[in-house]
Amino acid sequence: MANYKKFFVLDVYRRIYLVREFELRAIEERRRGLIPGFIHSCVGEEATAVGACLALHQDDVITSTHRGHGHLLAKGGDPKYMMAELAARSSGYCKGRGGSLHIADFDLGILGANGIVGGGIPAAVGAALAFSLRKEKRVALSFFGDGATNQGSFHEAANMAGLWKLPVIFFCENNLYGEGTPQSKQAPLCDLAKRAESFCFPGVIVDGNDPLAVYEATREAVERARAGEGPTFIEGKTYRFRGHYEGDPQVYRIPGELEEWQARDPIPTFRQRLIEQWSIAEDEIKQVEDSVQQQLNEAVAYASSAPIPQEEEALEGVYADIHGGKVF
Amino acid sequence: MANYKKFFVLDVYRRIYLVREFELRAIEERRRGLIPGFIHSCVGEEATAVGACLALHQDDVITSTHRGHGHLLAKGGDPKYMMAELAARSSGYCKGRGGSLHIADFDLGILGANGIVGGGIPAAVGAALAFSLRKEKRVALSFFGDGATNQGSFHEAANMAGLWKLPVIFFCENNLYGEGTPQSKQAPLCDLAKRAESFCFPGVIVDGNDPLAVYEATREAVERARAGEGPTFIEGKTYRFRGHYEGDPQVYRIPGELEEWQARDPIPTFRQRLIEQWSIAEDEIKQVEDSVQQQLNEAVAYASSAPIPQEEEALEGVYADIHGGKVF
Amino acid sequence: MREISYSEAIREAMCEEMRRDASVFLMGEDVGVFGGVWGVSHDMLQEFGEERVLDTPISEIAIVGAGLGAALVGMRPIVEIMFGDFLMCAGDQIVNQVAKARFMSGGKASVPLTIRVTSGAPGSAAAQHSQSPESWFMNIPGLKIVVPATPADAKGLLKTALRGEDPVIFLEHKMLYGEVGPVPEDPDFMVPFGEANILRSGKDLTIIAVGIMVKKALEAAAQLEKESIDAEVVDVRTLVPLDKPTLIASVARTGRVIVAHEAHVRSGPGAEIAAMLAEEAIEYLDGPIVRVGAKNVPLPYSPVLEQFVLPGVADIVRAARSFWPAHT
Amino acid sequence: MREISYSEAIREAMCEEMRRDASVFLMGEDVGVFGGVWGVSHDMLQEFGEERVLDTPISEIAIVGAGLGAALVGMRPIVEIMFGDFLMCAGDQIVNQVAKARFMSGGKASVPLTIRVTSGAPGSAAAQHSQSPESWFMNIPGLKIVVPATPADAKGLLKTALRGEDPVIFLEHKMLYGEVGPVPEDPDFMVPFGEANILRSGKDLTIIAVGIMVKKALEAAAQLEKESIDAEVVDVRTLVPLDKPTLIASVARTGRVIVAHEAHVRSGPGAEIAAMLAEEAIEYLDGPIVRVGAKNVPLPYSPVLEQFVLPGVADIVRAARSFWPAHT
Ligand SMILES: Cc1ncc(C[n+]2csc(CCOP(=O)(O)OP(=O)(O)O)c2C)c(N)n1
Ligand SMILES: Cc1ncc(C[n+]2csc(CCOP(=O)(O)OP(=O)(O)O)c2C)c(N)n1
Ligand SMILES: [Mg+2]
Ligand SMILES: [Mg+2]
Repeated sequence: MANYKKFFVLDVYRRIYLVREFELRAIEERRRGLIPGFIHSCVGEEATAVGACLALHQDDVITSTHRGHGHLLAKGGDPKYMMAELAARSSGYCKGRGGSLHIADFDLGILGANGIVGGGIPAAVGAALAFSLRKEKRVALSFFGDGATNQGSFHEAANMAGLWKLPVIFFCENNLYGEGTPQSKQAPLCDLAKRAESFCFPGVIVDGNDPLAVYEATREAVERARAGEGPTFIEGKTYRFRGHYEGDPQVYRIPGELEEWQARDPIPTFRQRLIEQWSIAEDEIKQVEDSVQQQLNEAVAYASSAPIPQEEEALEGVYADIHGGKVF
Repeated sequence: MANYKKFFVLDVYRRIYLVREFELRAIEERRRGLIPGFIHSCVGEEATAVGACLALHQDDVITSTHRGHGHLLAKGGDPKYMMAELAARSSGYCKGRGGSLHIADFDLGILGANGIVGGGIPAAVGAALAFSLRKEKRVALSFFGDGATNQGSFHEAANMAGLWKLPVIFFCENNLYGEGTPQSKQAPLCDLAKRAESFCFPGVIVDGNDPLAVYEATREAVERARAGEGPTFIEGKTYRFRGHYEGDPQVYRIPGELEEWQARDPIPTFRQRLIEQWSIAEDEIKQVEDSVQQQLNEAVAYASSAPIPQEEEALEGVYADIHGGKVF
Repeated sequence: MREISYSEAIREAMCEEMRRDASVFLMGEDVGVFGGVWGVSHDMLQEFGEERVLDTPISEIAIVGAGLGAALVGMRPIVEIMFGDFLMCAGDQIVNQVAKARFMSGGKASVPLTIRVTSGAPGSAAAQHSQSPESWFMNIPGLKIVVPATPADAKGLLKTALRGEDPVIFLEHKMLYGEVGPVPEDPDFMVPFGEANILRSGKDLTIIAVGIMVKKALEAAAQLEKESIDAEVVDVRTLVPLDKPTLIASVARTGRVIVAHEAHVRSGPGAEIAAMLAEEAIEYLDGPIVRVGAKNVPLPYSPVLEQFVLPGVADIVRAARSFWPAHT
Repeated sequence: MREISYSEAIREAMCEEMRRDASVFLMGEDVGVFGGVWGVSHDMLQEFGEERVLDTPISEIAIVGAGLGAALVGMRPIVEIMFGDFLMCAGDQIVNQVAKARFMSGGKASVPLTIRVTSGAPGSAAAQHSQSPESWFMNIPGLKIVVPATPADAKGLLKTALRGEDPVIFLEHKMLYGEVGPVPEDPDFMVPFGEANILRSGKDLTIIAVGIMVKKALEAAAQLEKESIDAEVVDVRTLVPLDKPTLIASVARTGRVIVAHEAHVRSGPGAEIAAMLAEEAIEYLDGPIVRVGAKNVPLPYSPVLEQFVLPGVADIVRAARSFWPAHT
């Protein structure tokens, strides 16, 4: 692991730091009124998003979840257009129609966040099927939570992928909760990677708070996928530091649990490693952090001044072809 | 195994023979025009139905499938009312409204056959939940095919059952095909019992053509369930001798496969064992067979002369309470 | 009479029935520890314990299907589906299992299952968390569909559902939870299904309103009064059964009708109401049947777009004025 | 013009488009080796191979979801759902994913996905294999819903679906598969969406018919002719988009209207058509808008009951006569 080049690990840090700070900024801007909708932040879970997407190419695709900001940023999403979308502006990723739950960018291979738990998994399998049919060496990766592994959609999609040995990666972010219900009260096992055995592909458990461990596991899975060896299930063990959504009273938390996990906060932990393992100077890190802050300032400024949609825009984009208006 | 009493094994034979002959008679009566609808016969699969239901009490419940005649007969269904239902008569189990796919009898614990693959599995879990909440020592058993294990309903129901350790048995009749598609082209594994591991309960494989082996496996599962130890998945390996439905051209069969399985036909095989293992006289067996034939003659006679529903009966039984006709 | 909120009224109905009848229990995602994401079942876990207030996995198929199975063996389950949008995850269970069990079994199955579900747009929740599934299951015989608009109706209709023998889809509008109004304390207070409620008498125009639009219709009527348009406001209360006589009689008196609901106009509940009137009350009509509902586009995230898509008081007022061209 | 069956017409459209466009492929249960349980895709596996005619597991969620994912990365999948009744197994994918992908992404997602599905009662198939899901998704913006009634329309409308950019639910009535009629051989023959077809001009009455009821409406019109009632028969061809101008113009000419479909009357497609006419064409109406459809009870197994529940030629004739009380 010490093999990683300095510029690489610094870039990894930049990415997880960006995700963290984006979330904090979005939460702040929601409080200030710029952002009208719900936010399900991924604070504490930056390493899974970043580590996994690092192993992908731009023309690989992902499907994401309600807790998707990290995935989207990690896959190359521009904070400007993301913030503008959260602010419901016309120049946001979805022109203000989708919001946090539905950000997509097909050029970046982001097939969409999703408001339905488990809802995006079958589409990832379908994209992988297309790649396989067209003999392209692309892969699809689907992010989902521990809770989503109890949905029928996960099971059906995983079975199809295992059967056809499709180039798809099932990335489960096991953050120990589905909304207010602990994972242990949602399924009779805590190592969800085991579920891959039902579909005859490998299930791998990884420290979801370590971006490099996640990266390595995903890289292996991507290699297998590109080599035609089929899917992999990766379970990243992690933890959500904030509420399920902003405003969640969090009555359900086990006392002490949050503090335990905060001691393993991926951002300061990895920052410390930069210094200790790669001998990166505090200054250099600061520079990266400043540039991220700068980027986020710009994103917020962009979003704040971006145009608000006009009413009639609501009628656009339901269909490609509206048959002379007959479909409304 | 040789421990079984003669009267018991003779009764087992009577049951599997009844299922076989019921099916053949139904097929015949369909050809002759008494039966209007589709028949998905379980010829070749009698031992799973009979062996499993032998391990149940009358107040235990089952959910069944499109291939359900054997399950229903084994759980105590009366051939008369079944034949009358197939003949769409008012005195059939469902007053002619349900037909083969929907036979139910709540007094016998038959919660219903089902036209939806995997559709009945969650209800079995719900019944088991009710038993568990009420602290009753009853169990629920859900029959389904290999194909149904690829449905989301199976996965969600099995997870809930494993999580709550409910007294339910998942009985998979793996007959190697789902309609015209081999099981091997529907899932990447052939031992479906393995799927129980995803839900932390035992998965057991059993010779589905041996009613005693099935009985023993189910009895153990029932004991576990009654003892509060949770679900069991039982996979009975078996084979369907006839088409998916009567009329199926069966283009999909692998040459020689049918013959191989016919050599292990549960009816003559078990009959031979009666003679060899339990020294039962040919005569005694004949007597049993004759009484079954007699019973089926009566069933067909009953069905043939049973009243045909009156048109207006179609409006009954949609709701318990029709609010002065307002719900139609 | 003491006043409580719509949310408290629903909770009260559940609690009273659970105290009264041991077979009633509540199950759903986060209904226990969390108290329901909308807070409706707060503290019910404390009173009734884990055996009667069950937090489930995120498994809508299993939740509804288990409710069905429990109902079939004598329980009276209340299952909560967190958002109406997620009903479709359990579509098969609702449409093919729950709705049809009684009929298919020849009237023998009883399915006293209440599916409580939130509906409507809570504001910038976007396309997968804002739908009004009022009409999605109206085409399916066997279900009853209830749309309470006031705290008293919420309590009284829920009690009717819980004491009835048929499956009910009980739609709770998210933006009504906070509405406060008088609610009888009589533990046997019930509002029968199939009885529309004339909340305001008027002679010029009938506004037939569904759910949250009842409130908006009353506001519209108050505005119209100033323009000397005397509007009658009728709350349908239940869509199935629909109180045709009351609706027809109102239209007979006024000769003009607007049907208002938050669901999309196309094939919303207003389609059925309008079609029924066009069939049975056309002789009374002095003008078109005007539908007011959400535009036929998915619910957008942006507040501007969302307000444009959703129907409001102004839309009703505008529709009403259109009957008297001089006003417009 | 050469005559072929409805079934062959569908097959021809698929084959021609698959030859023309490498991105078109077919996937579904038993569509390959079996050739589709209704035989529609017979021998397509032989011509196009396993990579373009895919037998899937029995996993409706995965089938539709994979179709969506493949479409999002540039394919034009045709997915077959064996019975319309099973659409609800994939309800979430259809309603929340497929229908909304374009809108939620700000118009960027293209979902050229055709969901072919059989509808209607084939005779004694009972409640879970006989439904007409024509209106189930009409309330959902983003989908197009197509109901071909003739072999030529089956081919031409399917081609429009396959060359379009929007998701289409393509409903094939099982009892029309054998219907033979003239079908153009021109490989670019397409029937546009949103254009109703006046199959018979008449001056006394308009019969707006959906799917198989077109045939029955023509039969009814022939009978009515003998009674000097001159009926116009209009085939809607697509329910979404709906050709309002043609329907309104017809009603303007005749002043009387019957809407006929096989779906249940309550909230069937006729509800929307009638409501639209009651809103936009009421001034032309000389009588009630009469709906002819299946009674509001699940489809029964018994032929007697089923015939009673289903709408037929006689029901249309009777409805027509009711406009002229002297006739009845
Ligand atoms: C089908 C469905 N059911 C329920 C919900 C409500 N819901 C939103 S997020 C969530 C919890 C998801 O848990 P998990 O998959 O572990 O993801 P996490 O929130 O922990 O990242 C729930 C229940 C939903 N969006 N979709
Ligand atoms: C949800 C659903 N999809 C498809 C079908 C059509 N269908 C009926 S039986 C069947 C095959 C079922 O296979 P399996 O579960 O192995 O049972 P078997 O017929 O072999 O007993 C299929 C695909 C259905 N009835 N329900
Ligand atoms: Mg989680
Ligand atoms: Mg099978």
